[in-house]
Amino acid sequence: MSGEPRIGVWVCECGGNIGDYVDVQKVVDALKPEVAYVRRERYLCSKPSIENIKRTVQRLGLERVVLACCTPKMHRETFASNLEEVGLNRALLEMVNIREQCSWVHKDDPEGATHKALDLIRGGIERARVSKPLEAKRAKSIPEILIIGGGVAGITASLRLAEYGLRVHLVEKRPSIGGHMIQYPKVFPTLDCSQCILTPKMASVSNNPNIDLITYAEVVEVSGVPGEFHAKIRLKPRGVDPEKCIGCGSCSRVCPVEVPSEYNMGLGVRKAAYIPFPQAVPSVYTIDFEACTRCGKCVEACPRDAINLDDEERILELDVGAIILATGFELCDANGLPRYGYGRYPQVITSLEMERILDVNGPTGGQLINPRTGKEFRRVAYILCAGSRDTENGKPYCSRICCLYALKQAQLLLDRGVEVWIHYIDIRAPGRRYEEFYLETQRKGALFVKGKVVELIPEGDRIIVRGEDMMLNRIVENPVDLVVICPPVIVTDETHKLAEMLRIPVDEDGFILERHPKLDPVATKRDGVFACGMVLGPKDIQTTTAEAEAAAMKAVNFLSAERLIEPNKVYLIDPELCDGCGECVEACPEAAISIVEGKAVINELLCSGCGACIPTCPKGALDQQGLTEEQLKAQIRGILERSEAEVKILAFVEGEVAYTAVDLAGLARLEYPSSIRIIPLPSMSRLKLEHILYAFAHGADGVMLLEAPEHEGPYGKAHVISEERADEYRWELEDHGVDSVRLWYSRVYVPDWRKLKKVFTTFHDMIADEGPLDEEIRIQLREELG
Amino acid sequence: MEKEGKMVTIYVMGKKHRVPAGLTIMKAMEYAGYQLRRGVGCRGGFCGACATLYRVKGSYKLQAALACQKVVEDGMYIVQIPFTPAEKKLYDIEKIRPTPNVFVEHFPEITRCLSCNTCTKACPQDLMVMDYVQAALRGDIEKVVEFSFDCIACGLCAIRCPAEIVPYQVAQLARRLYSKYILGFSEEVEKRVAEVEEGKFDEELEQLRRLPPEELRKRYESREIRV
Amino acid sequence: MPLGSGETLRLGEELKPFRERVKELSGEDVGLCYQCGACSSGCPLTDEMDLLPSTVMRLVQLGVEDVLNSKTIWICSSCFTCQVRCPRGIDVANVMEALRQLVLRRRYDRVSIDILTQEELRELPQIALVSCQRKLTG
Amino acid sequence: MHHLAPIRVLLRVEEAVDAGLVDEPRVVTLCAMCYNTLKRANHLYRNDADKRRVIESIMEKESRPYGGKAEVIHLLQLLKEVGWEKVSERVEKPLEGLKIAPYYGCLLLRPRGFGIDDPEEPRIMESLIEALGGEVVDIPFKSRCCGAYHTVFMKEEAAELSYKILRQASEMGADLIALSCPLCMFNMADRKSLIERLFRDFKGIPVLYFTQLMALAFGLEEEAHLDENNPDPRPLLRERGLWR
Amino acid sequence: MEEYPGYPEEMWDSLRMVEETRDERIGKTYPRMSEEERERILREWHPDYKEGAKRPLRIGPNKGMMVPHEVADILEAHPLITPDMIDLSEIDYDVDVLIIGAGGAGLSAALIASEHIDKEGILLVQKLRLGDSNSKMSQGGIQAALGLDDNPVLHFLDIMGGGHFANNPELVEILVKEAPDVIKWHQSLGVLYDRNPDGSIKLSPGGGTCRRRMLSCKDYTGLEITRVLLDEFLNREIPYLEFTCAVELLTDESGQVVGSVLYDLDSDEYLIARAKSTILATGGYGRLHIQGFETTNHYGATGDGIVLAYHVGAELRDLDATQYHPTGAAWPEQIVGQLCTEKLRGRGAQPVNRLGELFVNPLEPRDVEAAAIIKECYGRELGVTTPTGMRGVWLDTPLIDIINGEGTIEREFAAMYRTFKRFDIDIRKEPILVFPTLHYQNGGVIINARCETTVPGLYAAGEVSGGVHGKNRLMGNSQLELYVFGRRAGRFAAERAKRVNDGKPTLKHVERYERWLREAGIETDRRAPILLPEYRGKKTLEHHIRLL
Repeated sequence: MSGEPRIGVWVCECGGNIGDYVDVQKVVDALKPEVAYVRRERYLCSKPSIENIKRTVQRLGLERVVLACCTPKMHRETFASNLEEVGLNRALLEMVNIREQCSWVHKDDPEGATHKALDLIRGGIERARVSKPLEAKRAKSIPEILIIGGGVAGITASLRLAEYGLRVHLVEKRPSIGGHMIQYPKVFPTLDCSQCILTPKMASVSNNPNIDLITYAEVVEVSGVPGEFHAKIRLKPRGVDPEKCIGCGSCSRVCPVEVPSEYNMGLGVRKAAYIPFPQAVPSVYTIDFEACTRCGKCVEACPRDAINLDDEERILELDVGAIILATGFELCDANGLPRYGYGRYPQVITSLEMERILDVNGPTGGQLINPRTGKEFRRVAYILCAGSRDTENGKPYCSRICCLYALKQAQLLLDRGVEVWIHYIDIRAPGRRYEEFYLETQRKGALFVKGKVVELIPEGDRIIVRGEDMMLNRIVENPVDLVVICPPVIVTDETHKLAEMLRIPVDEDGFILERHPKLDPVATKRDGVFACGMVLGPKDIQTTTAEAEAAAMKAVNFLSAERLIEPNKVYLIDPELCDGCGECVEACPEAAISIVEGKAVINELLCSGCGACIPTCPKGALDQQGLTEEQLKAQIRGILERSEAEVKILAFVEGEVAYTAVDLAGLARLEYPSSIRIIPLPSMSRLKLEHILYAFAHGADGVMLLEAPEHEGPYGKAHVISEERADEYRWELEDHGVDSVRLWYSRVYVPDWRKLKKVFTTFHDMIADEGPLDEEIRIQLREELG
Repeated sequence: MEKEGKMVTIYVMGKKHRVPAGLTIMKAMEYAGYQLRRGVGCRGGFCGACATLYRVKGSYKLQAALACQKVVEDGMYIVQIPFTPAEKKLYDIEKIRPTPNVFVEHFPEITRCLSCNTCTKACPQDLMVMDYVQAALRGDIEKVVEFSFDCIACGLCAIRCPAEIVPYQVAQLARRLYSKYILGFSEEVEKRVAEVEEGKFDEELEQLRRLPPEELRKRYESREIRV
Repeated sequence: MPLGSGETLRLGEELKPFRERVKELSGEDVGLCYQCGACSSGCPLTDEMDLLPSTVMRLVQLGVEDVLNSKTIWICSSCFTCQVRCPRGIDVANVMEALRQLVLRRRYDRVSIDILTQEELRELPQIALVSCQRKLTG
Repeated sequence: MHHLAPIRVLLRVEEAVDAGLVDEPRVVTLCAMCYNTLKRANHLYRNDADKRRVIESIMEKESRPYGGKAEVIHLLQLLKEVGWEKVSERVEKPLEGLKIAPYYGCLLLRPRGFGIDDPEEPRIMESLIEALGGEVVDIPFKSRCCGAYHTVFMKEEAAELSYKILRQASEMGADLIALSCPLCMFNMADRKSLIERLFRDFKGIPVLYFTQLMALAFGLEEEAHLDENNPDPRPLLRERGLWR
Repeated sequence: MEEYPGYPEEMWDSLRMVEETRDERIGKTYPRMSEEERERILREWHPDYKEGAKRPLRIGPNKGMMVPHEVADILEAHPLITPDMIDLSEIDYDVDVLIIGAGGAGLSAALIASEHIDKEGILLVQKLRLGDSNSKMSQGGIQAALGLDDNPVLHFLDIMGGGHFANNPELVEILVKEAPDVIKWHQSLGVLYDRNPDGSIKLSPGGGTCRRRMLSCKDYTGLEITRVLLDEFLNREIPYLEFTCAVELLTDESGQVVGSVLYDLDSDEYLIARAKSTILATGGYGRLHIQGFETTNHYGATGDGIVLAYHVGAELRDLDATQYHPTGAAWPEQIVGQLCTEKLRGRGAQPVNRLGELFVNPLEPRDVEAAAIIKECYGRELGVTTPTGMRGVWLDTPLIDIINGEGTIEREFAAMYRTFKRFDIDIRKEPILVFPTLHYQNGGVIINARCETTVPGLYAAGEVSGGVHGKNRLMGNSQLELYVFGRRAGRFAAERAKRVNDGKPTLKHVERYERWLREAGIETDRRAPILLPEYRGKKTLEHHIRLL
């Protein structure tokens, strides 16, 4: 393009929505000398108007279009696609919000609203003048999926995806899949045999040709980008060739080393050469090299010559398009709850240990004996919330499954004549047929005491459970043979390591954070990475499997479509300018920048367009497509330079959350001073000090930065960085002779829109009190900025 | 004497008076026409009778001082206060001993000490009153004696104490116990008393008494001075 | 209203100031209490109390000022077992202290040290007397 | 108001640093209540600006305001810092065969965040006993309240609390109880006759300060002042060959 | 920063000279005067010897005795009450022993009396607050011959010599012999005497003594002793009345004293106290401001005792001899007259003139020392004049710390240090300006060894009595006298009370006194005892030294 581009401007009256408060004719008249074409429209979004725009663009050969109307959130897409039809690149369209952010909020100040509308449109025009066309790219994903975790969630997701014909890599850290579910004798509320329902699924996994089952292995590294992940998996030395092993058990029989059995929660033993449980999948033995003495007896005993005591770990590398995290849970270490004396008093066990005691294949062969004392128990007390719903000593959340599994275990015990006391705070049974299950447990004779137990006092073989009966308001002391504590459900440390590797955030309790708990469940904050089951929070088996199905379907969806890569990326203006200092690498919340051969290289796929890196470059070598330095400055200048407003406040507003809040304020017709002029930005971290100084140099009396709350905005960490920068900028402003009160920083959340009136009014009043910035300072700033 | 007519305004029990600058509160009150009955004593800072509370202009604080020592300030508001707690815990010094709990035993209210230090601030002798009350609480009799020796029992500490402790009485007990039981009698005193009782000096004294004045004067002048 | 009676308690607005006052004095948000009874469970002195600590907490939560007539607040020895064990992070002992203060600030002494005999004063350690005075007198 | 005395003590600690008497503003306490009072007041002073202002205004006559720098530790913490091996090295007469129940009481461990060790599962006194060659008897009531100041106006109730602790220790086979608080000591030892009167089945069990045990193990028999304990632990110790 | 913030600028030059000469003076002493020299200087410069300052009494048993005008004025005044004002039929208090005055002598008397008779038979009355007295103000010490090289005989000699041999030797003998026992008694009550590190009692030198014989309780000796006695007095629950003055004694038909008319200062009521024995322990007359001198004395020291005694016909002695303490404060204005203890000189502080020169040995007897200072100021004109016209010489206190080590002043002269510090004078670094101040009534009511006055039923002890000190008292002997004779008065008064029957109280002696006044032709509107000194209004500001 050569020379000044031809610009067409349309100003909408929106019926009276804009026209009643903004003197549109006056605006149009003022702009006439400045652009190639300007016109007022009654309803710009109406079909005839759009057609008119298209025709005019063609007729006059307009190279830029500026539309001043409602919020771009409303119709931008419509206008852009229509204009593309007549050959105008969507990047050359500027939208100016003169309804939500102008006419609707300055009803009592038509003159101010008119000035403001004009200023905003001029900003749009100036920005459009320097816009360049941009093209979005499209990418395709690898049609393979990595599923981490072989419990009921991982199994379910694997089977669903395999059914879809996608290649699944299921990685399990233990020798067998099955997870916790395989440890339960029965499941609530149906009292189904857990092993009976899960074992066939496990077998299906091992038989499915689309499923690559990788047990006794850990994911150690994940790199790449959504659609093209690269994972490294460490295969632990198993000592047994799975191809050769027929699961005969000869090795185990001769193995002289016994260690506590994980499957039995340490209550029973297994050999160093072992299979965790008989129906394990794969049905392959494993040598536990940590326990193995390398006596070689197993090698001799193996009929298939499958054992190799010199086996070493291997790394397996995989390329996948998506990842599902299904690593499940564990119970909080009961040793961390010393008040219950777990580990100190043998009469205290955990609920998972009780599951094993209740299993006919468990450590006591199903006999009701406390394996730690060898004594039979006839009177059992459950302590619910033994660390859950406890902000101080345990976990603040409800572990959700304890009530029901305690009721289940109680029923199983009651059926066998054991007296069961359940000390609880609240029985929470809000699932289908759960309340009925509670009723059934009461029918069977369980005794319930409402009141949190925090004191256990051993007395001979028994142990006294001391607590308040909240119904009686009396202290009760309950001597029992066995206390079963129900500790909180937590996410494993391995999961946290994986989350870090996958760069997905966890919440304050360590659970994986969903992209949106209501509207985008099982998706993580990162594209292509999904999660299901307990890693997202405590839940029962049926919810877990439902989530597994959902995660599978989302993964399918993700892999099937071509992905649009937004043209909003940061780029290096000139490689010569970059000296590879790495400041931008540090700042990038997405790790999208790396230094290659002394130069910054920006991965377009990873770059989110938050712009946080741009201010960090000491050479000013970075810029952003669609929001170039030139565009930003042009817009600032356009808004301010010829403004006739008495007080001129430029508000940079984060473009998603905060901008929506500002629009909502308009929708609610909140009144605030017309001095406020808004420029949306991806995040405030995009701003350089230079931009703020530029605003002051060109007429601003105050500058506001409105940002989404730390974790609510679209760009995550970028919204955190910005606050620190704003603080620094405030100090630096003083160095330039601008009082730091002239810079305001707030975080605004969508529901906060009401507070905007106060925020805007307060700042306006402050700046009005301060008076206009000294003209000498402006001149000086202009000189400094060149 | 009046210093070039420099006068200040004071308020005595609410009544305004102009008095020469530089006077002590006591003298200022007399100058203003009061004949003091209560609240006056040695006029030299020893007896503690003239404990006075006052405020000065511009301060919300209640200050304490001895009227015979404190110089008036312009705008000073002066109130004379009732004499200090007359009630005293009684004990028989012969029957009690300096045990660690002796103070708590006789003055159990010291266990209420809040360490607010108001007593110390009130003390015109600048004693560490709160510290000695705390020491008494601990049974550290030596510290009580050390910190309280210069007490003139004016009672300002007791008047100001929010815990209703009478610190100076605690201190008095401490000093008596310390002297009587911890330091004990001095050998030389015992010895000299015995000598007197034996009549060791009687003869010589009688002789002196009978000497004619000139002889006595000679003896006096010729006595060896060894100091 | 006698505490623990069956009489109907009307939960009117007038109850709120008391709850706020306790919060202000203790710095503890009693509203967080979900009545689990953990405080009572670990309390070594419940046998002497007329109301269990959890009941005291409940009454404060509702704003029932009669809780000040309870013996419990004086029985609490500030051993802080409840504080360590409260799943909601409420320092129950602190609340008890605030309740005592509310009573003591009205020129009321729970105990009078004058009733102790000389012999008792002689044998009791200062630490006992001091803490007793701190807790039980205004 | 109640924080003034401890804050003054802590100020003295800073003054000692100013005066070059000590290098670090640290203060070691022996008494559990002192430890607790100082530690909590310190925390409050550092974290509650309002309170701090009030305290500062009341303490205006002090040489300077308290800077909040002092650290409060208990002797047991100091011993831990020194190292249990070092403590062991000093032992001349290991307390072999002596079954000792450590008793912490309240204020060494609570409130949460102020204790010298985990409030629910303390180990520090156990470590000391082991370092001195003794055998630890872990009693569930090791941090239960002894009755504290209720010994003044509710002495029988306080005696009952102490009795329960003593009885548990003795039933669990302890030879003696080690503790660190003078008030606990009073309630458990000096109230012996009252406990005996109230509970006929009561069999006395010696109660010693942990420092007395240290003195004993370090061979400082005189410094142990065991003649002042009630019941007298010496016959038992003599029986175990730990007393002349 | 001012050089000497506590002193006016015109004194700075002189202060500098004192500072400059200080080093040279260390270790030097001005020679002691011979007896002749002493007599000469006393005659020339001591106020007692000043012509025209005294006049002979015109009435009573001591008619013709020379006394200062101020004393004569109160003795030649009308009694405060007339018999018709008082209803003697209502006896408010009927006791065995009535003690008037609660200073050291009164308290001692009460304590000892309570050991001889039932305490309910005792009544102690006190004009002001219980315990407030000159006794409390004594800083320097109390004498007792305790040193190895000392003995009561030497103590006796010193007293006689100091008193110019005018003392009653019988009383002096009792004084020196009972001194050690008084100390023992004090210690048994818990008086904290200063000790040496080895535990022995610390003895300091004093003016006119040949040995170290001064016991002290820092510089709060009187305070410490009095407060212990008071504490003990209260512990024994002996009946007492505060803010109650004796305005007149009562006599019976035979002229014996049988109690006193009391006056309640709070309610302005008269009360009648009948007693078998009455002890006067009312202290001295410093507040009469003899010759216009400032005084170290307590507010209540208005010479009431001698007036009461003279009214009933008791004989007085030595009232011509007034003791001027050589070193009363001459600056700052607020504390002019206040005592600067002799112990300062005992510990090394030198009196020096304006030029920083020594002019007198610091340990001369008090009257000699005082005369020398007066001479230096008004004779040699080498004193320092204050802005209000007072003159004084420097007492170079910083020497104390130099000689005895830093901290001595703060430790041993806490009261002094504190007093001057209040007025920005640091006595550790700066000298203080001193001038003699009226300190002690040397004479008084004549007593015998049993403290009996010449009127039966009336006892006297302490400063109100005369005879022990002759014409001049040595430091530390007034304290001693209080306890020695206070105890005796208590004992003998109690013993007498056991013997005698109640007499019928009358005020006949008042009528007699009025007759004497009439007969002597004395016309006056003065009334005595005066009870409280008159300082109201401008009198507050009077500081005339009617010396020259």
